[in-house]
Amino acid sequence: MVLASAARSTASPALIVPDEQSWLVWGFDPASDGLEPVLDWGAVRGVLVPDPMPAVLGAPLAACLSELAPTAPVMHRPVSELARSVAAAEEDVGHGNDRAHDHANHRHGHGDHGGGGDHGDGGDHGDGGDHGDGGDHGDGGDHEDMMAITGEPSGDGLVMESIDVSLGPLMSPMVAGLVAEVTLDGDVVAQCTLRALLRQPAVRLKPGGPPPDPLEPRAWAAVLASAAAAGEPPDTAGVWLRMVRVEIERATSHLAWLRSLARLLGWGELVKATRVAVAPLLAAQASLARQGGADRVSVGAVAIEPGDELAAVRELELASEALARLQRLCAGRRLASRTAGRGVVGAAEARAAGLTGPVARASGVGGDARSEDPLYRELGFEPVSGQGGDALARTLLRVAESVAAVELARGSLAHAYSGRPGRGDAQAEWVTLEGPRGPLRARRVGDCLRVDAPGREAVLRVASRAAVGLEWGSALVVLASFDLSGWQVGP
Amino acid sequence: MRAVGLLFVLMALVVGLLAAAYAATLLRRGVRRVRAGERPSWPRYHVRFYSFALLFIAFDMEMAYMYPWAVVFRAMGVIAYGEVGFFLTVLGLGILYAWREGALEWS
Amino acid sequence: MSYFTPLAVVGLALAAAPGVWLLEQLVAGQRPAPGRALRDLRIMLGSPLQRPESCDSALFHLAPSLLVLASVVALATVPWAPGFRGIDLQAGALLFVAALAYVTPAMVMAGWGAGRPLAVLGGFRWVALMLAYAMPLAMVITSVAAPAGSLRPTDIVRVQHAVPMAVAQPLALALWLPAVTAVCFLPPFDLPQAGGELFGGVFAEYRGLDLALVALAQRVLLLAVSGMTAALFLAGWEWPLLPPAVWMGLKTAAVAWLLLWAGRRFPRVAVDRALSLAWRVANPLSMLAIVYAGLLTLLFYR
Amino acid sequence: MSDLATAIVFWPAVGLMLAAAVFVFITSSMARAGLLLLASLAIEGLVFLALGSRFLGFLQLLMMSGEMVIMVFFMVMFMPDPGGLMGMDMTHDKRRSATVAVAVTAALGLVAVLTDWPARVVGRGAPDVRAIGFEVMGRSMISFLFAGMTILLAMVGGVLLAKHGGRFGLPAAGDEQSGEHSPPEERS
Repeated sequence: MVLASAARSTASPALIVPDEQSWLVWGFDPASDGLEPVLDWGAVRGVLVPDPMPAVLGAPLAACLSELAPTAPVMHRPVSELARSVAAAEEDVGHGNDRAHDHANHRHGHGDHGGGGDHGDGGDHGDGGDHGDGGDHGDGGDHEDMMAITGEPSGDGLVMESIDVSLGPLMSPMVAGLVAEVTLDGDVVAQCTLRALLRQPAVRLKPGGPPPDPLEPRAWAAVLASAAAAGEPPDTAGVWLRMVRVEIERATSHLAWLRSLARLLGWGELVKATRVAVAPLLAAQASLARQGGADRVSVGAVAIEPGDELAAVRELELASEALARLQRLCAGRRLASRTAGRGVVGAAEARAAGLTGPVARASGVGGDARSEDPLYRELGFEPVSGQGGDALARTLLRVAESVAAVELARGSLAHAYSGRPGRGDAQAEWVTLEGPRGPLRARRVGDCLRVDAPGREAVLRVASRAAVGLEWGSALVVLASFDLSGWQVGP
Repeated sequence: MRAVGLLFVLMALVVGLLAAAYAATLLRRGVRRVRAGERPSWPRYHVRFYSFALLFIAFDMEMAYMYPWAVVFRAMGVIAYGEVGFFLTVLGLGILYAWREGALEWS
Repeated sequence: MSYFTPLAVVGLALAAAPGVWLLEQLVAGQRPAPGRALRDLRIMLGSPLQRPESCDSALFHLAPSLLVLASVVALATVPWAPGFRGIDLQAGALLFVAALAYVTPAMVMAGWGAGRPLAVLGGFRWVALMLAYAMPLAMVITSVAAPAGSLRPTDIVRVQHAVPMAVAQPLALALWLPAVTAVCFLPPFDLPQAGGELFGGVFAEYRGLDLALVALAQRVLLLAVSGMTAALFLAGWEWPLLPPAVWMGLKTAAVAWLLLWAGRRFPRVAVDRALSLAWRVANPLSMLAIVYAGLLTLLFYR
Repeated sequence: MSDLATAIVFWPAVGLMLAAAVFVFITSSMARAGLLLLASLAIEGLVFLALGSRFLGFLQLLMMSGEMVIMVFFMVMFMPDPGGLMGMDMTHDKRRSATVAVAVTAALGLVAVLTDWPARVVGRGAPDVRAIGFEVMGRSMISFLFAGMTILLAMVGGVLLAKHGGRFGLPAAGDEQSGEHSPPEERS
């Protein structure tokens, strides 16, 4: 007898609260007058969203809302009413303090709109003009990417009943857009199914607008946009600056991932260390982008004030020091105690499955798109390669790549201001870029950017296989170690 | 002073009986279903560390002898030391045996 | 035992909440904001108790009370000063261990009572952790009691007049500290609630007064184990110059700070690894500690 | 403790102990049954304390908590429907078990009534731990050592039961190390 999906969160409706790196959905429960994280999206009876919707919510919310549209009414509420609860929930998330009594008691006096579904129309969601790619995906059930790996039966002949747990799609450490359905035999994962809810988005290029794909809070998409613009006539400083931007984004993405891993591990010191390392990177990014809007770098005629340049150099130096400390912290036995030997993906398996990016490099296979780039060669780029293919190898590889990325950013920043000529890939149909999760290929179609990520389905398959047979906590660590993203692995 | 002591005993008793009555009411309430069609997650649960649990019970027994030993050891000296040395050796053999048989693994 | 002491112990237990909260904030490097904490507490106490999910309400609602009871009894066995000793019994250290042993049924009750997958998981995980920490805890108590020739905590304090037990038996202290951190379900042993893994775990369903009791019990537990560590290993009130109670308070605060600080420096232990480490390393070492304590007693404490 | 205080604690505690024990058989939930048994045995520890036997009382409290929790998870592991959702009856073979229960109660009651109990009252602060220690380490040394051997036997037995095949594993089908025992069609 299988107690299927036995207990569900009664989150009804849900309130969407953006976390720094992924999105947590805090369920709103009228009975307790408090918020709790929603574990099971299928149980959500309605969605309470701020009105107007913050730009950062963007695509994942829109996609999930369209998933839910038949069952869950969407209620729009003025931001002023929600502000208190959002602030409190964010504060608690920001503390990284996951102790039970801090975690489970988000309580706010707004019970008056718990039951009322007066705006209960599922149709008008995700309609902000600046993130209008919500309509591109989520149009039915046909885009679900489902893979099921069945585990071995438990060896000692006991007939057991399994426990079904469903995680996602908007919950750390699963990045937005993924649902993990896990069947537990005792506390060991017997079966794991990963589904991506999101369709691969077409990034709309809009000069002067906010970052085109809010699914990636770190605006990796903005980098892609600038990469796509590489088809434009090259500029001496511009190509070097693009490289600075790309490498800072890479380091930031890896560190944001590391921070979510640290939270999963309940390791306060590592959370703090990643925060310390990310801060100067963001500052450097901001000082470089000051000319071209909040979150983008303008390629082409970049005019940077001398002060900004100095600030960026200084911040990158700080980041480099912080990363060296972080690397020492990760190299110790403490991280290894949770990650070494878990979720091993051998070289042969990685090659057979067609993995790409850091996940493949941690298994000792797969290249790096950067090594073919003459600019990177000029900087003496060497792809970082790992061995072992376990969760530890993947973590250390990302840390090493962050270190290397900051060094590359410093080198290319120096080139940019020394006036060293750079050469852009003129007029290539596809722009290939090594993203934080593997190569990304972008092509301009009209004013849209079509993005293609080779190997994206393989990660889901390999990750769900690797989690099987592990104890629950280790399984989550292994799943997290693949740095899954609904955006990249989507169908 | 004895009256105050009795008072405390009585107070503790009243609190204890009230707690017991509360527990009894809760117990009578029985097991509830969460909602129509949904059930609590109470499966037969595969506990993987049961070999440790069996060893633990044996060690727990052993500790019952160790507490009195700790109290009288200073007075009794070498003889008690020898006895507890024997006792700990026996337990150590038990651990070694369990280790060799693979009972100290998470199955 | 003075008839004043039961009231004093209850007062101390209530004082543990703000005291430990303050330490937590300091260790986390945050500026303490009492206003926010008070607001949280008010809302916590004001919100309704019952949630529709608590499937077995008997187990579910009795678990926080059992936790509080266990922690307060453990606190009562700590010898604070020559005049203020709570329950000072001949087998006081044994009562301390016995009280701490009731954290385990409370966790199982909370997890099973909630009837949610991750809560049930959290409850059984705690049993695994208990199997890891219980033996070192009990064995260290005996190896500390042997030189004193008594299980009475005040006797153990007195025997450290010349040399604190932390100096005489460093191995016992090294085994003791992780074990008592685990009893308090503090990081890195916060397996039953495990923020990033179980999303609240056994306590995820608690609301209102129940939640407040759990929060209180955890802090009282920390105070109790810190006080007992100060008494058993750091000579309690036995140092010169300052008044005894001040020494004891300072040492207790230092131990509590150490436990909280160390908890931030480690990732949460993996339960399988903790269990086999405990039985392959910690338990044999605990037995070694007893042998060493016996030798020490024969040579220096007779 | 004074006789009055002892009596005030003793009788209600005994009542609670028996009530909890009865509840063990009324409930249909395995977890509840195990934890109620723990409650009953823990209250028995309080009874020991009320009678002035502190060491025994604390020991009862300490050991029962761990062991009953272990029993709970064994029950949850082996019994169908451990949550009691089907309303299973915990009592079996009612007539015979009732007969046995009545007979045992009568016998024990007779023993309690007919025994010539010593008149010595264990008073406040009686050195019970020391006394037990001297007894165990001195006169009853042989039984102490025998207990050590018994515990070793218990450990060996427990390990044998837990790991049926020992470190070599059972030659069962589906075991990869013992492929020669499995039918050929499973090997492919």
